[in-house]
Amino acid sequence: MGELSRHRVLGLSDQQVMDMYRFMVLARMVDERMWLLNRSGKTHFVISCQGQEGAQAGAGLALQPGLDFIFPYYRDLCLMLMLGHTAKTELLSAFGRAEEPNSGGRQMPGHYGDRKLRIFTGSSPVGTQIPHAVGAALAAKMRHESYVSFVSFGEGTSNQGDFHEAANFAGVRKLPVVFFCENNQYAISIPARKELACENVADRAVGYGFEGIAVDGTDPLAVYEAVKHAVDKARAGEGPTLVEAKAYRLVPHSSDDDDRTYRSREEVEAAKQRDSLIRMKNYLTETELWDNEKEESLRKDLLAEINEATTYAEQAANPDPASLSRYVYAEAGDQ
Amino acid sequence: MGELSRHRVLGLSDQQVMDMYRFMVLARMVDERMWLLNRSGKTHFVISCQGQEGAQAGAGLALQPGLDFIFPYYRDLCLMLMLGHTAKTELLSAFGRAEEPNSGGRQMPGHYGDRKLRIFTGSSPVGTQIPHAVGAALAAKMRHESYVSFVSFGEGTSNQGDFHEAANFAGVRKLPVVFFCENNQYAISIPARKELACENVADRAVGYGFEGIAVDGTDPLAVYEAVKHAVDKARAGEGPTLVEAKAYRLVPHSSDDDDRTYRSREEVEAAKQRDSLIRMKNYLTETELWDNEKEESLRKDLLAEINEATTYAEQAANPDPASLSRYVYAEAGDQ
Amino acid sequence: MAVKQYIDAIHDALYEEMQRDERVFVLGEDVGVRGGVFRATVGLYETFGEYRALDFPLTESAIVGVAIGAAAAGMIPVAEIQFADFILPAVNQIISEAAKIRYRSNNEWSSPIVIRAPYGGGIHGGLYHSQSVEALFTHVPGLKVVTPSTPYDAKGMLKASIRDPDPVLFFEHKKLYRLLKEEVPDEDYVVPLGKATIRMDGEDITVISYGYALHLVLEAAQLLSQEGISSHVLDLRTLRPLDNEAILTAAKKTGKVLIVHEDNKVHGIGAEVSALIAEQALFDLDAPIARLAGPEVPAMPFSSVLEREYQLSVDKVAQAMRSLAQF
Amino acid sequence: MAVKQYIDAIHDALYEEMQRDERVFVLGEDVGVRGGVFRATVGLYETFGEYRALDFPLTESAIVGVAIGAAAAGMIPVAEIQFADFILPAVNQIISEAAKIRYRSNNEWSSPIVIRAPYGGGIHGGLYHSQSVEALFTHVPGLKVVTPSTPYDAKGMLKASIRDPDPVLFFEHKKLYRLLKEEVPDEDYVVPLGKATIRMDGEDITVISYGYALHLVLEAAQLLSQEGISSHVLDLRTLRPLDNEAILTAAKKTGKVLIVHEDNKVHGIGAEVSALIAEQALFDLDAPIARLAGPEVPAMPFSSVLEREYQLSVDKVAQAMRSLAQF
Ligand SMILES: Cc1ncc(C[n+]2csc(CCOP(=O)(O)OP(=O)(O)O)c2C)c(N)n1
Ligand SMILES: Cc1ncc(C[n+]2csc(CCOP(=O)(O)OP(=O)(O)O)c2C)c(N)n1
Ligand SMILES: [Mg+2]
Ligand SMILES: [Mg+2]
Repeated sequence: MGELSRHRVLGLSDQQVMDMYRFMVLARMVDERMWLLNRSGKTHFVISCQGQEGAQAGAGLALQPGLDFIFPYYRDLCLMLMLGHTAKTELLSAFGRAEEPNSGGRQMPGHYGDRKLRIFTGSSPVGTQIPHAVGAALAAKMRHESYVSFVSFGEGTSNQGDFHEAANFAGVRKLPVVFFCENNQYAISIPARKELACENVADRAVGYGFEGIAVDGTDPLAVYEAVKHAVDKARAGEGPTLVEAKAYRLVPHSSDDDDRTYRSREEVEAAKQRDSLIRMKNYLTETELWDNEKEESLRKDLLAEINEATTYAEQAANPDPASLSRYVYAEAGDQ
Repeated sequence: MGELSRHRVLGLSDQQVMDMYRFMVLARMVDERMWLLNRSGKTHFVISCQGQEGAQAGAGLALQPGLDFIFPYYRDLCLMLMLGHTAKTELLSAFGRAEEPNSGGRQMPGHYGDRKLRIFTGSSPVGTQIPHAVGAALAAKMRHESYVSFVSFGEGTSNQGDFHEAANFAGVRKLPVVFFCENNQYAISIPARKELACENVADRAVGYGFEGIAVDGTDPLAVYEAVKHAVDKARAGEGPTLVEAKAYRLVPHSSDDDDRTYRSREEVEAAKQRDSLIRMKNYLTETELWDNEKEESLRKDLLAEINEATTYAEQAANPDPASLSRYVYAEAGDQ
Repeated sequence: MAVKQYIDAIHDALYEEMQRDERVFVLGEDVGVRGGVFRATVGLYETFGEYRALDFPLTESAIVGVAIGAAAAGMIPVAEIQFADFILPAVNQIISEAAKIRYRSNNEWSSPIVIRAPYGGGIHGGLYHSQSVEALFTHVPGLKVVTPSTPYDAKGMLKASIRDPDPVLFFEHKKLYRLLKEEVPDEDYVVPLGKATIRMDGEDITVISYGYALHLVLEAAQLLSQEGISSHVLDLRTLRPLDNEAILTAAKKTGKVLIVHEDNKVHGIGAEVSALIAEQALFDLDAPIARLAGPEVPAMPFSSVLEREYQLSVDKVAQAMRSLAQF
Repeated sequence: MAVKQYIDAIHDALYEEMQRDERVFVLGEDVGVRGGVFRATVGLYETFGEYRALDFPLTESAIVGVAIGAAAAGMIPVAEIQFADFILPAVNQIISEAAKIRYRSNNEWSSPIVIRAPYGGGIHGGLYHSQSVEALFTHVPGLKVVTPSTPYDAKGMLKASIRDPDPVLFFEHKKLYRLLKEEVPDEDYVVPLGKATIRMDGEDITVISYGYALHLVLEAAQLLSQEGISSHVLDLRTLRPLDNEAILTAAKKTGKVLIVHEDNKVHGIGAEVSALIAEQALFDLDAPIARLAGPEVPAMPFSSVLEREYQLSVDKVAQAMRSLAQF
């Protein structure tokens, strides 16, 4: 069993890896539902996590929900589910309903945020969240608090000035922050080789005086190991780490994109063979934690959950138009 | 003589190394004159090259004046002199006179620019010139022209987003550009270890997929070798190089600074012992190209030149106040 | 003459200018192989090659900075910012650099670049794919800011911008891309920058607008004409430099002025137009100078309900015009 | 009460707020060991330690971005931008982020940060150490923009800014730092944001200004009073939100309005002030609304001759006031 009990070696229980897999499947199924709703004209926009579930599941398991400060990006559906969001919250968001926790319908889907879970509000201009994460890490160091800052972003975004400036400062002050680059090989239509000339995004860490780790992002356990190492290190006061999870974006950039204009179907098909969901299922099966029956029942349960969430979200109330002008500035009673 | 004929090994003639030294001394003396004028209340501002002459002399000799596009920064007095500016042009600039070639008195001293020498106009916000240099290199590649872009900046500036973004693009497209970082150990009061956590700025190059070279910036021949290598490589179509010249800023940041508030006199004194002027003079003396007599006569000649330039500049005309509104946009006849 | 959409007009202007002058090239995110996320640059990669339809990494400051450097070396770059909202990382390069290069070099160097960016809301783009950013740049000497509202103008003004020796910000309202078609000449023409144009001649009120809002104004004016109110409608087209003469003439014509724009009101474009009139045509006025603009909130929300609430509409515009007429 | 310069008032406000609330800290280039290039933060490093007087690498976007993140985690950061001219690399963090965080999170998160920056010219700073940048931010909902003109206000408004739950841009005119002294209370006080104040009561003309220009206006008003012209002078103090009521009241008082600022005119602060009056007090006016402002050039040149030509002066201001009075 040596090779097969990798998760035990990593200190993970059987239940934990099965949960991880559950979240990956849930994320995939919610994501697919969002596309269906979009294609049937019911929602305006989808941006997907498909192909990055394994990377996010590995990272999510290494974090302490509610303690650590999270600065996610728009593909982090699976990560959000692991931290406490649900099919329902994200479907509410897809419809832009008042009740959705990210923004009360103000922002596009995928623009996460939730104060009670310490998930900071995100925007669309890429990379702006990276200095925010470093700022929260600075606050942790200043007040000797035990949380870690975790920030994710795409490989294209690692070219933005904000990444560089934030990583540099984090390195100088040895702040408790984990930079998590989800390298899905594309920035919309631009392949990684036209976005950056270095071998690994992780190679950039040396320029900031801290460790960089490139890891197979389709292997959730490997990602868990790398992120756990980074989180532990940060919590121990030993500074930042840049973890790069190499994956592939299995679907178009968003519901407004047509990826046939810039990449071949063969390339996409080949990537689908390396889907982290398949890999994880195989792993669970090989470790005898899983079988077809469990798979079927899982998918049935999740489908019911998603159907219910969809119905709920579809019928949920829109924001009150009169609320448009609220919360530009603090109102009496806010702090 | 083996060790002593380093410049011959590098393909430099005796005259060339003596010229190099001459420019270093000229730069130092012009710089000192600028401080004198400022301290006597005649000019408003000085920003110095002192401590970086050797680095600039080495780089300057590796460039082709008038062919290569130059994007200097405010400490590049010695480099400017090597490319064609004179004591007179820079003293005119110190007084903000109409005739000075950089800006006709519009900009502070040290804000270089000269179209006929292909020296692009610089500004104060640090780092903005780095993408400009990459843009000129892009144009060279697009039109198969043989010039190289050369851009210089401080180590503090290498933390700006513009450095990162520009270097990244240059790496992706293998553009003919040389990034020249003059690491003088300080960004105003902030020592390098609080500006960046990497060992060498040059280490950042790996993150952009090209070569980085750290070199002793007080050794003009070593700098020449590194920059020549970079320039040749760029001209041969083999892409960018980041050369870091390690030096020390021997004087306060500018005439508005008081460096006693943040660094010890001992530290500064120790650095003065490693002054590139001393080193170069010793080298020339050891190679028997130089002696005290030559030194004296050089300094006498330069002093006369600088005195004359000072008198000229002091008496030169100011810009016409009516010219204030000119050249906001192209005027009839411009292109 | 061919009937063209706004987006086609943009595309054609790029294509023709690239044909005409080999110094012209486009750069930006996804402008090459993909032909742009709005398809404005489609086919340029195939016709002009990888460098003249240059896919650029996701770095707006470098897009503009590299354009400036390429222009310094003799090229004529047309940079695309994928959405106007994402121009903000490039503000330093635009305002500190492009705008000041001619001035600071005493006319030795210049920055003949164009920066195109789709702006405006109403396409379910949420807070960051709907913004109007023109007012961040109209204050800045050294820049030109243009916002054409028709296919004809879009093509003619983009050509004028590319041929302009100074930096031009060229803002294209996303709602206009496929909203209307009109005849656009096949032969080469330019529409000069800095000139407003009268879109409707009228007697009772003057309405000054630009971009997508202009079309709401024109529709509202049709409505009001049935109520016997005659509107004089001026399309600013260029926001810097403003066409002061045209504004003053239009204001004086009716003595009642309403300025309409999608962007929020306070310190917005309407403020300068109003101030200009208040400074130079005050005694020609028969009513306070009115402004109708977006609300004072950070940006247009995603929820359809909130988006609708944010936006101008023919109704809202007609109501403001009616009030002014009745003043 | 002690007599203080403007720069001391700034320093004292920082010191006292850091004493009062340990969440408050300053960050920026050279604000620690060096105590700031203008010495506004001198001694804070020694008193509050390396982290609460935090020397930051030369990266403005990160200074603001890190401040936002630290604020999200409960701190109250006061960021210094060394010169206002260098705020431009941080515009994306200020406008896309700080300004929109409360709104986009539906009031869950906020951005209680202050960004201090010395602005304005007349100190031989050339094109990039003299700019007025306030008009780039006053249009943006979600931000507050303040420009105190006296030591008393500087201290009270900086304290108010630090205690404000939203992002505040706090612009300090460099010429004011050591220009004048006045009595500043030792006990804690705040001057509320968003409130203008009357600096001189008068009957003939209303002059609206802020910052260093206000002092030129006050000097000119003294001059004119000897000529029998009585000036009513309003100091805006806060540029966003404007104190509409105070502006309208001041305008109506004399019916003749001149707005004066150092920054260039077109699409500047004066435009909104004028437009507001033209919209809500038009029939109280006896003269066109006048504006006196900096010239339409990219920035203030270095040469003393050009710098002088660029700048406002008591003479230029008096002349504009005189013309208005005589209208
Ligand atoms: C500053 C900015 N510029 C442009 C965009 C438009 N845009 C959205 S996502 C994207 C590509 C992002 O690529 P990457 O960082 O690799 O993330 P991925 O989408 O591949 O996960 C672009 C260009 C944006 N959101 N922000
Ligand atoms: C964007 C910007 N921020 C701040 C400044 C103010 N400033 C001028 S030089 C300088 C330090 C530069 O350090 P470095 O890059 O190491 O160059 P050095 O002066 O040491 O040669 C600073 C902070 C500036 N000019 N531009
Ligand atoms: Mg990607
Ligand atoms: Mg330095």
